[in-house]
Amino acid sequence: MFAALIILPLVGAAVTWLIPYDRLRPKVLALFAFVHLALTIQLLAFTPPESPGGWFHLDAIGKIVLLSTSILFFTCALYSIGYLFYRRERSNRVLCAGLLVCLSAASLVTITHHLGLMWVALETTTIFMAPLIYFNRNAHSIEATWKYLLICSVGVALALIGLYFLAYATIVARVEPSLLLDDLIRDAGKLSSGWVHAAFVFLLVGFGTKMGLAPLHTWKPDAYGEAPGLVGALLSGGLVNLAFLALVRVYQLCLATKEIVFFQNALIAMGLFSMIVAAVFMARQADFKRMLAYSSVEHVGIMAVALGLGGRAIFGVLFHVLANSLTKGVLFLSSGNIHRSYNSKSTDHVRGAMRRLPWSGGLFLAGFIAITGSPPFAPFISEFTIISSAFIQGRMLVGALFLISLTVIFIGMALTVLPMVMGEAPADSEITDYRDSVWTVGPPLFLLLLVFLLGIWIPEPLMTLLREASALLEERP
Amino acid sequence: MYLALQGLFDPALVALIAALLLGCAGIPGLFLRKPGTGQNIAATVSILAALIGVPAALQLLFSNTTTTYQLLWNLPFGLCELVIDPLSAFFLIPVFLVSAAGSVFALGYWPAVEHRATERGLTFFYGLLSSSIAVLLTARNDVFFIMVWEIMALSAYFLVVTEHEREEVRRAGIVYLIATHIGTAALFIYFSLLAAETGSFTLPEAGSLSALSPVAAIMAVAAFIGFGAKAGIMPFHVWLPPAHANAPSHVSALMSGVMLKMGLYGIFRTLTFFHDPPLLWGWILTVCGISSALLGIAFAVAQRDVKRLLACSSIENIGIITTGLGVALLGVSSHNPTLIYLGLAGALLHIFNHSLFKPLLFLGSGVIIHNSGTREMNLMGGLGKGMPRLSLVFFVGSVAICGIPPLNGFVSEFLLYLGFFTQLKAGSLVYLVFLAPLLALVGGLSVVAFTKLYSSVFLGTPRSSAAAHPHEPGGTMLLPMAFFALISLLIGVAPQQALRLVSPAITAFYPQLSLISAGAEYGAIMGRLSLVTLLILLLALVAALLWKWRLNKNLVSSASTWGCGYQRGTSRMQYHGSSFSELAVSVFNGIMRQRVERPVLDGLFPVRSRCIDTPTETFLERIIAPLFDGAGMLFVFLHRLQHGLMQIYMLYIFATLFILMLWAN
Amino acid sequence: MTNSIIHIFLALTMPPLLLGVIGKTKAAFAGRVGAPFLQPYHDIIRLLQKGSVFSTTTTWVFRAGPIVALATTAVAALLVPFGAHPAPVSFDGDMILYAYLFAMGRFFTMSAALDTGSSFEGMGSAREATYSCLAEPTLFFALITLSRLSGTFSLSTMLVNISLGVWLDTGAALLLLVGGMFIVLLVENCRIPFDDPNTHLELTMIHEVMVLDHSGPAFGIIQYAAALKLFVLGAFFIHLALPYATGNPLLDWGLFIISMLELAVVIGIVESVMARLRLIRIPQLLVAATILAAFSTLLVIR
Amino acid sequence: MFSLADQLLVLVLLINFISLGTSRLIFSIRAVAVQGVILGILPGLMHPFSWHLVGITIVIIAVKGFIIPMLLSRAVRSAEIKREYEPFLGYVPTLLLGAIFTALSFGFAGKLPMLPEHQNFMFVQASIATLMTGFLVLTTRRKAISQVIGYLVMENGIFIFGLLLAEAMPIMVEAGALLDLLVGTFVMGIVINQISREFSSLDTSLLTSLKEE
Repeated sequence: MFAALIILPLVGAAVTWLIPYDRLRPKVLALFAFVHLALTIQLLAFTPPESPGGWFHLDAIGKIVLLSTSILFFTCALYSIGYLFYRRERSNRVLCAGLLVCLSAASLVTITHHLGLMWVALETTTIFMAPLIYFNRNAHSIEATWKYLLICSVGVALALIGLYFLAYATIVARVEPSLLLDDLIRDAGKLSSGWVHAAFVFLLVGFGTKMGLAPLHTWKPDAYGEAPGLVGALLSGGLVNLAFLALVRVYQLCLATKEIVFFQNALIAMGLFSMIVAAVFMARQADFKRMLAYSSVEHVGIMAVALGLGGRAIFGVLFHVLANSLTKGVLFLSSGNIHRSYNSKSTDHVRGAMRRLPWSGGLFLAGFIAITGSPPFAPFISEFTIISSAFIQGRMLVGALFLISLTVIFIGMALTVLPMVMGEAPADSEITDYRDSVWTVGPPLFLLLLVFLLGIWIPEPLMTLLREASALLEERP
Repeated sequence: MYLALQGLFDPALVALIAALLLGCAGIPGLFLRKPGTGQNIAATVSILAALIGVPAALQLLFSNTTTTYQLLWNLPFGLCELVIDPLSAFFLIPVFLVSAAGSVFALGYWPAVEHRATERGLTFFYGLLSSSIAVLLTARNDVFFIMVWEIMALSAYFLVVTEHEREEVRRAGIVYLIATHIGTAALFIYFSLLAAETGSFTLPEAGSLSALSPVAAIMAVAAFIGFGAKAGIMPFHVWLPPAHANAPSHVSALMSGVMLKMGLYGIFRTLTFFHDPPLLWGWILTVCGISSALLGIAFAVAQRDVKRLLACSSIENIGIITTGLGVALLGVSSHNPTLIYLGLAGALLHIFNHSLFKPLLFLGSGVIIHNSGTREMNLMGGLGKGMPRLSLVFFVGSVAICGIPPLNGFVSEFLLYLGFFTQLKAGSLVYLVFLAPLLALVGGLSVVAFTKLYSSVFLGTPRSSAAAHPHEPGGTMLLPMAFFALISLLIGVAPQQALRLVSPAITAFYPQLSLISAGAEYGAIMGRLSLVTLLILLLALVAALLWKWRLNKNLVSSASTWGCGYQRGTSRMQYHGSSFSELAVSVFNGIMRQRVERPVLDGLFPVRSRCIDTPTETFLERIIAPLFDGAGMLFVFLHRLQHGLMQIYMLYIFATLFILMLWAN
Repeated sequence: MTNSIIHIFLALTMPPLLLGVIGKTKAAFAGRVGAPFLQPYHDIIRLLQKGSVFSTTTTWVFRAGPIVALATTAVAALLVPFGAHPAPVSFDGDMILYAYLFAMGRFFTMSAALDTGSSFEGMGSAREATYSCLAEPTLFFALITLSRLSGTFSLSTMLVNISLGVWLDTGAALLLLVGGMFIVLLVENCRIPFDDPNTHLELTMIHEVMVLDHSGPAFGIIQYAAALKLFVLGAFFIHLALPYATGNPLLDWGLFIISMLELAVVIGIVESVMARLRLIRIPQLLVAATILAAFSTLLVIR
Repeated sequence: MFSLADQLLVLVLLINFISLGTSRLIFSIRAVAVQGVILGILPGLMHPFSWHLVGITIVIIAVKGFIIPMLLSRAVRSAEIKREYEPFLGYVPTLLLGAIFTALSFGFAGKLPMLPEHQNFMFVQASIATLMTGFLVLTTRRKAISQVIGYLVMENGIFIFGLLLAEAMPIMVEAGALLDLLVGTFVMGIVINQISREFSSLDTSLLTSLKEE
């Protein structure tokens, strides 16, 4: 079962690599994505027991991340059918194959409980994303790729040495040396705090870089800005969650060792800092894709703060993982359409999108409203849970800073987005051959519907899933 | 029909159904191809909603019952109760009235055939706004409340930016959206703290919280900011004039007539939670209220734009209501039933009144603007001849909003005055009485403002070719206004009935109050008042008949207006709005500022030139805009941190690692 | 009952006489014989018999003006006690109605003036609007003081309550009040030094310029309403200024009439010894009046 | 045999300073190659003989010592760059910083508990110091090539630490490290070639067009 989840996309990658027709590839991609989604749902419904040796174990947290990734990937695959039709000028072989390899690695991250293996998978995603960011093959995209690659590799390297520290801690503690999460949690009490501290710091910085917490986020705006819309969606809705999952694993470990307070405070500090940075950089942003990148920085900040807060906020953050990735999908895909239609990312040129592209413009506006935490959309539920739990825990300052930066972000984003979608398109704006079609509008619309439904009604299975997951992250005195 | 319903359903259910109907009113139009059908459906549905909703609300109000329903939801925030108590019921009545009136008005005002692009969205969001307001009044779960609240705010935003191809409209929309979002952020804090206090996400029972803890103080501040921003209490009013001025008129009517009141409802609701509120709260409300009233009407006097004037007067009326609420709160703190009764009665009745005459005026302004093709008062004039009926109803509205007998505005202000005066005897809050002259000043200024509005629109001769050929609006546009005018008059001549309307809401707000005595006492006074009012009307009638008789006896001729010897008077020589208010503005200079561009006249025969005076948005232009610009500059400066140079990014990572290491050990 | 009848009778008949007295006094100061006391009656009756000219610009608003002015003033007349006798109509809070009745009349007269589209009348109503909204607070401060002194909320009681005894207790406050109210009296009835009904330069008028276009019966009604207004406010004023009463009803009526006439004479004297103020000065004087009244209020409630 | 390993570690540290100090790219590439070879030998010194060990050693020496350096020097030749001109930080300050960080790393390692058999060797010190050296190169050098070199030095540092776990850990982690190194460098090699084709230079200060204005 687990093997299928990993192998299937790899097979898909091979197939798409071999297919010679550019028109056919996206359809194959979508097909495999669909099968993967089906497989995922199957796995969620009937979860197999953990594999012997405990390397593969799909727990509730992993399920949530897997589900969100799979849904998002499927939608992006569908979208690619419509999108790549407008990008016939270049071959999409690398794109499609790379996407599927990433999917495989991502699935691996979600189902493994072996930190080393998880690390390998993360590194694989990092590397295979690079050519996708370089899809446009121009000076800007190469620069973005270069920065993304180097910064993320350094980050992942730091994470690796963090893992080594952890391993060495086990050796020093004379317990069975292992990087299996369950063993580590079991022996956590015995580990020497010096190594554990060092490990946590390196892991936080390492995975934080991958996740894009400020000030480790510097690759994000460039990569998101230059990558095609659907790659951006996968970066901000998929990879971010994987890195977050890694952090969550570390968090579980911290819960077992008694070093949790430091880790929580560090998370809260970095999270708030990320939100503030996002607020600062979103104001007067001249490029709407970069703006979305900073919005992603904001949301990883939210996740970090929530994780640090613990308590009810855990439920919020786990729901936010899902809500954020779906909403980001809506935003990136619709912004991709707008980019196609105006052939510009500059907010000075893009005006009156609602008139020119009623669907994409509307979706972009709706996505903005959703991502800024307005009901009746899913992010509101998660964000309000987090805020309220901050106040209920009596951490007024955290709550206040959180809210203030949310408000500033809203203002900055509104001042950028509303002029884009409202009004009339400027007379001199370029007219391209892009038109809204079922294939380009359907996927983001589907995501928006999901976001809306989750905003007013959380299905019972998902609810239980979230409950189990947050139970895993409870602090036990 | 009402009796039938009574037999069939529980009125609370009926009210909820009506609210849902409003929400669905606009949906069919989204899918129907033929323009106009959707609009008709929407109008019919909302009339139906009003027909079943208003009697239901009235019954709930008078039977003084509280009904609870359970909304089936599984969001992780506890139970979601929908409760209708007399207070909610009281606020519900205007919702149904105004939304129905507005959607009927829209048939003539925003016909689908002329506005194919915008009509669907407009109708849909109009229904959504009305419905969300109605549901909001029943929400008793923090999160559900915020959700409905935000839906209300957002649909209002989409209504405001209906004509978003105009720069001005977009700007107004953004200002509104930002203001309301800041308010919502404050509400996040408020409701989170509330949840922290009560331990659940259900709104607390009346009087269950102590007002003395520091947390309560924070809550109060947050609630005041959050709800005040919606109500448009100074200094949170900046969004109000541009938003109301740029929205389609029936939307302005709904916003000003009903949506603003939701902010007040929030404050009412919040106050019910606390027992023994400190005097300070009452004073803060009172002072903010009266200053909003004064400044609001002062701005109104200075305006040149019909709808901005009306919007500013909304600030004034909200201020008056807030004053009443503050007075009542002072009464609560000082255990003074008379004060509570009079303050609340005044406030609630004024809420009701304002939701009658303000929509009337806004709808009227819509017709006016439609006819004269501008919002600029100084270019209008003489419309009264072309449309006498509209002129009549608009006149009624203007008189009512000035708080002049024999109309309803006077009744509510009368109660407030009584409240102030009673303190002369009671003594503990003697200085409250100084509000009376201030309120009188507000009244005087509003007379200036509305004589200006009415006269420069309807009286005299047209000041521009645009306004030259008015034609009477159709029945669908006139009827709603006539309806409002009628009710205003009825309340004016039968105030004791109006008092019966608000009494249950008062008990709901302050159950301890022994209404029987107070209610009876002031009911009697209202009786006398109504007699005198009737007497006025009677005398006027007599005088009119007498005069008519004289006129029939003597010969009547007509000539052009006496120009004091100058024969060639043109319409441009008339006093227009700005010249009418110029004296008042100059007297109250400082409160209301005008940017005046005076021409330099030189020589014996100066060349033709013009003098332009524009009222300024003091708060927005002098405080808020600079603030935002400053923040923007700072942020843009900070953008340099994203320098583009890889090595520096590496340094960031490095530094983070280092700092965390130091922190860890 | 009889008192009420006398009250109404006086209200109906006496007002023009005051105008006559004022005119006579001014004439005496100017060393002229002057028009007979009953001249105003003749004027009004003659006007009522004249035909009328309506400007083609005007609508029903123009016609409504005089009627409402009359009606409101008449009702106000029913609310004010004459001399020691309580008013026929009185209830708690009627003083507020009293104040707002004038506002109502003003609203209609101003609209009527603006209905003609004449720049002069517009000018007049602009001034009327501004000054009256400055005069409003003064009246309310007066009402507060009176209500505080009497402990009641009804004009009759609070005015009748003022007596020499009260003067002895709170003389200072009442003195300030008299000052303020006298200014209000002059402003509201557009007398010199604030306004000059008999001037011939429309530019300097306030109230008279508003009624330029009214003719015949309408103008008669306006004249009568103006006189009635003077009478009503005067009746209010003499309660403060000349609060003497004997127990005997008839004697009290006599006293009332006499003191009204005294008031008319005083106004006449003021008009003849003072010149009209510059329009710029008027708001300042009004604010001064407000301050006087406010001080008196402070004196009584502290 | 551990003592010999220790002396080799000293050599590694020296190479760190060389890579910090030199301006000639080819030379620093060679230095890193040598470092790689040494790292390749180290496991052999620490553990008893086994074929698996031999395999590991060969692979490491091949990759770190020959393949990657060849790639890099080809890139250098194709871009015709000889030296690292005007780095962001001069050589002397960099060397000083390097010294400071080495000292710090010794302090850091001193605070951490070790296994007795590792007690008096300086694996941890060397690894942290190398890591920091890599960081220094990454932050102070202008050429893309030097940045890759910095990354490689970092990897070496991590590898040194890995040696401590060699027998305890499943082979997977080292394999992972190697794979990551390999693929990472390959991809970076490709990207670098792209860069030099796009900009006909490897000066990263040309790669600063993406930033906030």
